[in-house]
Amino acid sequence: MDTCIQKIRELAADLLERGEVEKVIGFAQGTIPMATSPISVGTKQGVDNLVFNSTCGLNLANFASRQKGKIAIIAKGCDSRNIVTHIVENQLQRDQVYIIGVPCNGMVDKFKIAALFEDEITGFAEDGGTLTVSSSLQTKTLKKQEYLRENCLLCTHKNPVLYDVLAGELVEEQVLENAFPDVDKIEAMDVDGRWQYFQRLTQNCIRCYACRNACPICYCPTCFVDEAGPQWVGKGQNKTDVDTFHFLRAFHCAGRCTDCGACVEACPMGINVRDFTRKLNKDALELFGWEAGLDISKRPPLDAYSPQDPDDFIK
Amino acid sequence: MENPYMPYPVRIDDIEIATEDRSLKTFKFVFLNQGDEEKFAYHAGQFAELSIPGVGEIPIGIASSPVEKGFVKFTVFRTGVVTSHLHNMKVGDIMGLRGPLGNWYPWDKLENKNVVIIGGGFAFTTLRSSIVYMLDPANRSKFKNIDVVYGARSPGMLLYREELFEWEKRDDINMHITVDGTDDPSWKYHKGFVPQVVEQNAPQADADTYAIICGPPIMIKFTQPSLTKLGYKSHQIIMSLENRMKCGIGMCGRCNIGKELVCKDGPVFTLDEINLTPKEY
Amino acid sequence: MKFITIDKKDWTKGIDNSRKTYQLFGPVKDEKNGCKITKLDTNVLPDMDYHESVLSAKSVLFPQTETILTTSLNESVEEHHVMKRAKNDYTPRAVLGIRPYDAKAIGLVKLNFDTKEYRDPYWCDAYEATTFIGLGITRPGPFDFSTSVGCGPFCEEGLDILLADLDDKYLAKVITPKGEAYAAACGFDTPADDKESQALFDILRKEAEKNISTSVDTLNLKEKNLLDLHEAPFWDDVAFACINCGTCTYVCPTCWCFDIQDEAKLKESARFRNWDTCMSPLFTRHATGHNPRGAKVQRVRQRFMHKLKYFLDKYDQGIMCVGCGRCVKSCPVNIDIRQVAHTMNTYEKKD
Amino acid sequence: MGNLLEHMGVERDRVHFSWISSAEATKFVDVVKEISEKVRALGPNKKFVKDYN
Repeated sequence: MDTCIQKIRELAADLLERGEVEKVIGFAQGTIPMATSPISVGTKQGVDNLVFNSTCGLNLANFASRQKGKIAIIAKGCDSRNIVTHIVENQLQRDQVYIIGVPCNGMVDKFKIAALFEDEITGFAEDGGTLTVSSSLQTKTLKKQEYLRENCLLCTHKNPVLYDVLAGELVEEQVLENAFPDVDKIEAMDVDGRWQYFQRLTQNCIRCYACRNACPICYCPTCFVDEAGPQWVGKGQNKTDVDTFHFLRAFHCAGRCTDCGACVEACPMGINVRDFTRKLNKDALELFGWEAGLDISKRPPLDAYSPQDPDDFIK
Repeated sequence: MENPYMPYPVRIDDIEIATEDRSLKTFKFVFLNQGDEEKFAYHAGQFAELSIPGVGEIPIGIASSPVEKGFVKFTVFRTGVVTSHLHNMKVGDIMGLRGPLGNWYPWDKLENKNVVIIGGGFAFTTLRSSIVYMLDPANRSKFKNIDVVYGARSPGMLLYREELFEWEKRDDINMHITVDGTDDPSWKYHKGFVPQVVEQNAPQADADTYAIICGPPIMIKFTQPSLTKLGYKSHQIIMSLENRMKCGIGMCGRCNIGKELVCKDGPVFTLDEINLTPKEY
Repeated sequence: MKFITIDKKDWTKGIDNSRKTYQLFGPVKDEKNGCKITKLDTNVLPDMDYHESVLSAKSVLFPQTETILTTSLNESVEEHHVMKRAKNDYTPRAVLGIRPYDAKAIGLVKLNFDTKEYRDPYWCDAYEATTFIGLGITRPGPFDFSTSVGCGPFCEEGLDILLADLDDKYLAKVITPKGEAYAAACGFDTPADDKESQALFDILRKEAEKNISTSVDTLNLKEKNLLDLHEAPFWDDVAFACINCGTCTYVCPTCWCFDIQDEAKLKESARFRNWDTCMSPLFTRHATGHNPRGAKVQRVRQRFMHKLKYFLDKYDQGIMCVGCGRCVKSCPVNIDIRQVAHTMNTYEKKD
Repeated sequence: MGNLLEHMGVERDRVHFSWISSAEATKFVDVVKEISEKVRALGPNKKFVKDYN
């Protein structure tokens, strides 16, 4: 068995046995290929359900707050950054959570893989950097690196930034020449081209709010789209309302998004929801030198004022 | 009803402030089109959707009584978007009325029975409808003793005060009006919460006595034990529930308690029936 | 009932013939994500070879957003503030290539919209205007468990025509008069032998059913006590992973719940209905703030209890699921109705 | 905010930020004039405008 999974189970069993934590939150193997499911394990026997692989694409920080008692949580780089964000935003106390860090080699893009097959995928296995994927018609051997999610390809924080213990060896972080090629591509379009791009992006949206609900920083008790008095956004499929939802949600993520990709992972319609937040991440980095979720002692840029803040947009 | 989503057009004929804090108003509607009033034939205990175009709809118990002709009345608490809008409307404004919806108190079953009516706060509306119905000269003889326990926070929060005090004077109905508390030295009725007043004043149950309860969930919850103490069996306790509703015709799926839909199979259930369903109200 | 064969060379022409009298709906490949079942533009043919569609065909009768009433708020016009039925189009329409489970689902949804007390005119009028031309599934996907819920890859329930793909031609079983009318509008009239054709359909059905590898347990659900299931301890575990999105309900061909909303712009207003989801806390929240299903576990329980118990008890027409497997596949956290059904089906209350 | 709106395809000149004291009447007038001209040059906005029926 994968040594990382072995280690996770050992650590979880030990924590539960010693009573250090009440629950361990991690991933369980799903019932279908390329699926995993967040799980809360409260007994030593239950730890055998814990797994970690390239399909653990959701962000567990989302499940960390609002739990009773002390919990342990399996955290890859992005999960740990969102735990940091939760601590900075007072959603979680540092001593409420025991972080089992898992250095991460990226999660696979299920849509990219599905697109290779004419029929549905019936089997998925991975061994190091090699994926074996099959459908009833064919079996393919793939290089994992070529089928990573877009955000994983651009990830510079594969290792957890905050942890109590590690369940694997730290991995080498990549240094990118350009961290935002996707944003550049959109920026290169003219104004109507950009508008059309975003119009197409959201045309399949069914407003199930999986993106919002999978997002670890979308924890508002009442989201602006759900508010009834006053009602800010219409609830139907009118395109303006759909776009207003995506656009305003993105704003609420400014300087907070860690580009964990959970929104994209959760979207049943295959919408690259990140296209909205990526621009904000780029601005946060360029204007404020800020990447979210790296340090529990720093306030996010939109939460703090500094005389050095850029102000050339004010005339 | 051809299109059950289509409201009858109505005109606001009168608006009365119902409580001293002005949070409740009673709206009197008349139908714009001839014949709609007949189509809107209702029983005491039913509700309707008050429908304001461009704003929304709200399910409200019908406060007028089937024996009152020429208009329908609703008493509305100001709380959400639609009710706030309604509170700002004027006499003469046109809106919609969709119904009647839901079931009603089981008037056939209640014939030749003693009836105890228990209400709290602003849920007294369909109970007012029921009392007016039972006291109607054509109907009074169908029922044996009628007892009413009605409580509100303070004297000024009692709905239909004038009618209450008139009923108080009659000898064919026993009124037990109560308020949670009052500084008014001239207050000559009960003080205390509804469950207590029920326990002390409602008649002991026999096979011929039924209780109808309508009130906030918390009052319903605490009144049940009082009735049980007085010997009421669960089939003798009739309750009117409320849940969030939209369609009012059993289709939109939100108001269910188990497999029962409060809007269509209810809102009136016996405690017997409710005991078979999850308590999701 | 009769059988006809349709040479695939004649398919396009026949379909185009029918456009004169029918609006067509059908599967259209999406650049990103499987297929959508949607209205076909006049130059678009249905993609009959699709293997999945994230969304079901329910939107043909029950659009995600549908205007039901319109009103003028302009006090200078006659009948201002009087609500009128929206002018929706109910001219004949045909859905091509609908999956048998999606057609069966429409029959289940009908139980909700066409009742003895009330008839939902929007859904029912659309239903009456629609002809359903299904395509048997010769290679069911890995998530298909339709045979275990009284459906199957060649189930005819709810269909007007059932097609079987025989490579160079379709064999069509024309089941209803609506189906006959549609075939006539296309000009498809090459008769096939009844007995032989039925035998072929039976073979295809059996072969296809053999490929269905997964099932759902429902056998004991009927006799289980509703309150015992409701109060069972397993719901917390079922619900833990749920993120309360509406995916499962929106992709489900049988989920019919909806919301009604009003909107106004200048002096015109409209009342809409939108798909709603029992997964949202707003679904049941009272204006007072009180919420009978305020906790996630209560909402997850509601969804499965509705599908697997309330519906079963209320209508005695099986469970409210046709085994398409869409929710299993689309759920972001892989909550699997087959597992939940199994848990419910085998639950024994401990005293 | 301006950046993301622009990124999404809403013209930059439709959104303006300005810091004007209540005492700076002339600045206010100048800014409003400038904005009006710029927006007029762009013509009526059709993006994010709800249209139904």
